[in-house]
Amino acid sequence: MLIVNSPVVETIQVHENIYIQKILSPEIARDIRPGQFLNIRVSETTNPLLRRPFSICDVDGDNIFIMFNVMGEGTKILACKQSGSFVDILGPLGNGFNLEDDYETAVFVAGGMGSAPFPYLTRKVKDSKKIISFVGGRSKNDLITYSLMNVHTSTDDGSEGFNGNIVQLLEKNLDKLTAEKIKIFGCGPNAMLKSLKDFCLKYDFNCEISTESAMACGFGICQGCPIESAANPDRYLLVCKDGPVFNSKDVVL
Amino acid sequence: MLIVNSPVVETIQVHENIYIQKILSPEIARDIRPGQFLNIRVSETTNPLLRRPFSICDVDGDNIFIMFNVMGEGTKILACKQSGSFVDILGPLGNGFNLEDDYETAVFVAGGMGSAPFPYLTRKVKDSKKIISFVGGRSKNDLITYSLMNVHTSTDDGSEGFNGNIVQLLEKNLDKLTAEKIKIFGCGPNAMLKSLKDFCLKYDFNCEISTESAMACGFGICQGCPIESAANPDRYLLVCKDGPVFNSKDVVL
Amino acid sequence: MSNVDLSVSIGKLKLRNPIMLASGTVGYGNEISEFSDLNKLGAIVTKSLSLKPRKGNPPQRIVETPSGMLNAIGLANVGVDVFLKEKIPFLKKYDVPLVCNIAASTVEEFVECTRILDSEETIKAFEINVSCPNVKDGGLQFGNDIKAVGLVTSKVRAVTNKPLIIKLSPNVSYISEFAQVVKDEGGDAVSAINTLVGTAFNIVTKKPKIFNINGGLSGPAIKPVALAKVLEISRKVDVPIIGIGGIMNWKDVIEFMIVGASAVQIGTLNFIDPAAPERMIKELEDYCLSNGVNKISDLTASYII
Amino acid sequence: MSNVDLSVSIGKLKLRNPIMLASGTVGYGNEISEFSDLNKLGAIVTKSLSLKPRKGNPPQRIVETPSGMLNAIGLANVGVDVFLKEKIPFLKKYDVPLVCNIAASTVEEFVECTRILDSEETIKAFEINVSCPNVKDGGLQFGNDIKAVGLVTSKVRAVTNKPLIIKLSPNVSYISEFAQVVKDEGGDAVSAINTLVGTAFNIVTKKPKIFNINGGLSGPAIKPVALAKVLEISRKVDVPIIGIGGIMNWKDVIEFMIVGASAVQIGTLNFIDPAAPERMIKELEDYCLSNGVNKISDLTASYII
Ligand SMILES: Cc1cc2nc3c(=O)[nH]c(=O)nc-3n(C[C@H](O)[C@H](O)[C@H](O)COP(=O)(O)OP(=O)(O)OC[C@H]3O[C@@H](n4cnc5c(N)ncnc54)[C@H](O)[C@@H]3O)c2cc1C
Ligand SMILES: Cc1cc2nc3c(=O)[nH]c(=O)nc-3n(C[C@H](O)[C@H](O)[C@H](O)COP(=O)(O)OP(=O)(O)OC[C@H]3O[C@@H](n4cnc5c(N)ncnc54)[C@H](O)[C@@H]3O)c2cc1C
Ligand SMILES: Cc1cc2nc3c(=O)[nH]c(=O)nc-3n(C[C@H](O)[C@H](O)[C@H](O)COP(=O)(O)O)c2cc1C
Ligand SMILES: Cc1cc2nc3c(=O)[nH]c(=O)nc-3n(C[C@H](O)[C@H](O)[C@H](O)COP(=O)(O)O)c2cc1C
Ligand code: FES
Ligand code: FES
Repeated sequence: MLIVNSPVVETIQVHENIYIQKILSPEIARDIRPGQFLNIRVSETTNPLLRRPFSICDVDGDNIFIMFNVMGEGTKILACKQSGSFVDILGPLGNGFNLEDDYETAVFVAGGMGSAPFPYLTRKVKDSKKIISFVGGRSKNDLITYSLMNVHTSTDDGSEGFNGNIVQLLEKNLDKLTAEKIKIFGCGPNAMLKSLKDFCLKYDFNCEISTESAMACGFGICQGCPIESAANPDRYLLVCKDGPVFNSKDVVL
Repeated sequence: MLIVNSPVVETIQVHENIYIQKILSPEIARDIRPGQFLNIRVSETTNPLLRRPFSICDVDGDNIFIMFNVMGEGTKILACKQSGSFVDILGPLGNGFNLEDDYETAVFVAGGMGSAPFPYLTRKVKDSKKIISFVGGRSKNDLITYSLMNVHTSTDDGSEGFNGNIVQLLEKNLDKLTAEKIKIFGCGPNAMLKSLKDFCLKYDFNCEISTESAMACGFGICQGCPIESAANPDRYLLVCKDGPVFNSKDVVL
Repeated sequence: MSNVDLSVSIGKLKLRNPIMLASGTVGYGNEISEFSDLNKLGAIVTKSLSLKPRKGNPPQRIVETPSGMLNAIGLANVGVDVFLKEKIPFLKKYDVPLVCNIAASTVEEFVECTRILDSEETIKAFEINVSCPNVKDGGLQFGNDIKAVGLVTSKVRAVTNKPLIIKLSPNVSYISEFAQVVKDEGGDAVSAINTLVGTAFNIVTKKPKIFNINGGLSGPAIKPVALAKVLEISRKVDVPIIGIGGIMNWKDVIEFMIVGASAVQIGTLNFIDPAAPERMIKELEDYCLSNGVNKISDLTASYII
Repeated sequence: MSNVDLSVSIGKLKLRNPIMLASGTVGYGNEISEFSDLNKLGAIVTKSLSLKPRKGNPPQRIVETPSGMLNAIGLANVGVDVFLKEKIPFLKKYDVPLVCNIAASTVEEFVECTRILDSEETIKAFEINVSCPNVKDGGLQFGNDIKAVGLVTSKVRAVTNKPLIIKLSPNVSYISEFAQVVKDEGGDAVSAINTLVGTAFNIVTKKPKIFNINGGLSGPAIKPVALAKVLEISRKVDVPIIGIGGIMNWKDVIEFMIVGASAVQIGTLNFIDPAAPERMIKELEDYCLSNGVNKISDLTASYII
């Protein structure tokens, strides 16, 4: 874990409300793994007060990338940071995806901004595994397929791809998934992760999910990010430290 | 009084810590008079929360100018606003200098950032009156003589001009001041204004001073900016509304 | 014309919408009328008035704090007589309900002020400020003393039939106990909250930044506290509540109504954006339209816990 | 080597400097040791410990507010036994005074926890949390009930000779009355303040943003209130005070000391910049050097009013 003040290289608007920010941060670039995240302070003033967590989206040499949606004050300020501005980064945080398991095909399942961690994961596994990406969104404009391979899409309103949710689309493609040894990686809203978990239980897939929570610190000292543990109902796990990536069997959503 | 969101044309650093900002604001430019001020909101967030008051420094066509010292969070944010950024302006505020009196020579007495209102005042009176400017500061680097005419300087440490304070320098130049009908205009820290007031009482000069106070609203609704009235000890005057310019006889400093 | 009903009732007091301007943040209406059409507002509450004019505290009276400000104005005001003579004529020109806020150091003075003002028909209600933290000779003790609050309420109640609102201090253990007393003694409504007691010191001079030492903290910094106080009252006492504290936009208004406010007052925001209250009324209407809210008063205490 | 004396005393407790890390904002020290050299710090205060492990509140536990945050962690902690077995070994490796913060729902439980922990020599003092606003089965009543605070103080005092600090609630009318009781019943010092009660609601769902409904407000938003509470105690009661609330930099530390604090605790800032506390110690030293302050403890209650 480091705290570094790193210069923004560029901020690119990729969708109406979505930005990709390239940041020069050799120290973070060297250490970070797919599925980990960064906690970024966007302003020196006390408003916003807390850091904002973002998944590592990609790494290229000394540069790191984050991809984000403008939600409120914090992401608005971040989106305005142009080349030469600095961002104060705390990271790498969390545990990241486990890339060591035994499988032939990596199946990425992303809902909305849940696409964020997959470009980096793609970069890391594409040489040794097959990749299929399933990307869902409410509507056409919510589909984020940046840097993904072999993409299947679904939209709730049918404006692009399969008309329905992303887990329904998975179920429809079940034959593709049972053909070989696969591992599923999911990221998106908790409701989506819950149905993905149920789907994986039903068909006995190995599945890792990247979960979300409100956070204050991001590194385990505030206890602000509990998630129910499947193994031990008497204690919560912490999304920031025990996660954000969990085997879907290990948490209750 | 207006509230306008106006674009910054340019922000120029004129001294180590001092900036002049040119803002395109035809509505303000049209109405504002020397000695009046603006209350500027530098950020949409709640920190800083309140507007920051600045004297009108100059007006040129549709452009207005403010000159400021970076003191804290607010002026720091303002100094970073480059061409294309916007500032939210409330003004014109206060009463301004009285330019109608009968005098031949205008004597400007400025301490530190107290120079701010004089470029505009110079522009307005230079065609009809003689001008002498007395500018004081702690040290060489605090002397702000931008756009002033016929300048005499003093520094507390003697690093430039007369070695002493600005009122001592005035006293030294008394012969120049008694030669003709003059009016003194003062702006600077309250301690300086107090000794200027005493000086003017002693030699019976007509003198207007631009005073300062902490302010919340700037237009008379918060009662946050009291100044003792010479005429009525039972009520305070308000710097923002009854001032910031007062005849030096009317207030107790 | 829209068919959203923005009107609200605070006991007997009917307002065309829930947006009131808070005492001490709107003077007597003149200045703010340059930015807002007063006739559009729910109500205006005057600066606290006392029996005699008050000079108020020497400077410095205000200091900014993170997302807030401290003030210690010291109840500077023209006094009831000058108010009636010089300020009422301006306010008479408008069709906006005028609420007179009264401050005093003794029960008798509260009663006397109310009596003098009661006959002025421009005044539509009274708000009794038992909670100003900035005067040394009274103020705070009242606000923190439940018996005194009860006594002031009953005594003032006896001299006016107009809606009687008591403005409560947040600087107490359980604000709902005070609201209960107000209700029991015949008050029509409570305003919550006045400012929190706070201070700030200059680390160079080691002196307080404001002359009065302590000041009242207002602004968005206190909003979470204000919401909790309104909710506490709403859950425990059946009395109309005017929600106050840190409101910066229409969303904050809705939030206060959800936790129990029948109307709200805008304070510190008037200093930053005096055009905001009028704009908010339009925004509230838009919100209601797009969310199927026919009567905004349905939002009051609509929390789901 | 500089010749500034940064050491301070809080009653019997001697610290090498006034910078303590506040309960609940530093876990049990492990994580923060990656950012700060614990051995440089004045002291570390543990997360509140209870007799049995506590799961804490379901999510959502935190929400940001203007210049502040609300938390309702619900005293999630491992319990005293696991603490002694699993957390103490790590802390033993450091030479930083360890203050054990204790939370409980009954007087007996406070006493029992203290008794169990008292024999562990790594623990240099106790801080009794009578003021957590986030648990439904106790917490708040204690903090707002002056008799209960007195009783807890005297009963815990009876079972330990270590420095005994009582952490006071700010959600009361007069905090100095509580400080007086602590002193009278044998407490060595008071910590002020714990968080202010606050809430926030989601205007779409009309539900509270945090599960517990109310949370505790911390961060720079509350600094003016915390300073006023410390000053109130300092002026009325002769008891050492640990100042807490919204400290963001060394200047805030000086401000708290001027109004009466012997030492301070850093809370919310640890989440934002866990390297800040260590840095501040250096900055305090620089301040003292350039301002001719030989002993930083001379600043305590140096206010000029
Ligand atoms: C481990 C982790 C990784 C994340 N990775 C990314 C990422 O790669 N890209 C990205 O765009 N976002 C990501 N997020 C979410 C991101 O942190 C929030 O969108 C951001 O903090 C919002 O900040 P804001 O100041 O703009 O909005 P705020 O003003 O804080 O909030 C604005 C609105 O967004 C909602 N909101 C706030 N936080 C979240 C959240 N965590 N999830 C959903 N809604 C929220 C609020 O309730 C509010 O309605 C991640 C969150 C976590 C915990
Ligand atoms: C009518 C009027 C006209 C003014 N005109 C100018 C001008 O033309 N140019 C200019 O540079 N400044 C001017 N000022 C002062 C200016 O408003 C303050 O410097 C500014 O508000 C500081 O804001 P900040 O956020 O940077 O500093 P803050 O963080 O608010 O304060 C930083 C430091 O500055 C001190 N400070 C704050 N306000 C003042 C003040 N009013 N006077 C002295 N010290 C203060 C604070 O005590 C603190 O120590 C004027 C003030 C008034 C009332
Ligand atoms: C400068 C100032 C002066 C105030 N004067 C009064 C007053 O005279 N009487 C009163 O009852 N409340 C007074 N208040 C309190 C406000 O009416 C309001 O309760 C408080 O500011 C909280 O609301 P806000 O956060 O929206 O400002 C004053 C507040 C401020 C900031
Ligand atoms: C997330 C969080 C958890 C806290 N947990 C505890 C606790 O367990 N026991 C306690 O006495 N105080 C607890 N506190 C209160 C802090 O110790 C401190 O009193 C308060 O946050 C004010 O200081 P600050 O503004 O610097 O954060 C907690 C505060 C926060 C923000
Ligand atoms: S965010 Fe602080 S413990 Fe997880
Ligand atoms: S600054 Fe508000 S009345 Fe003068």
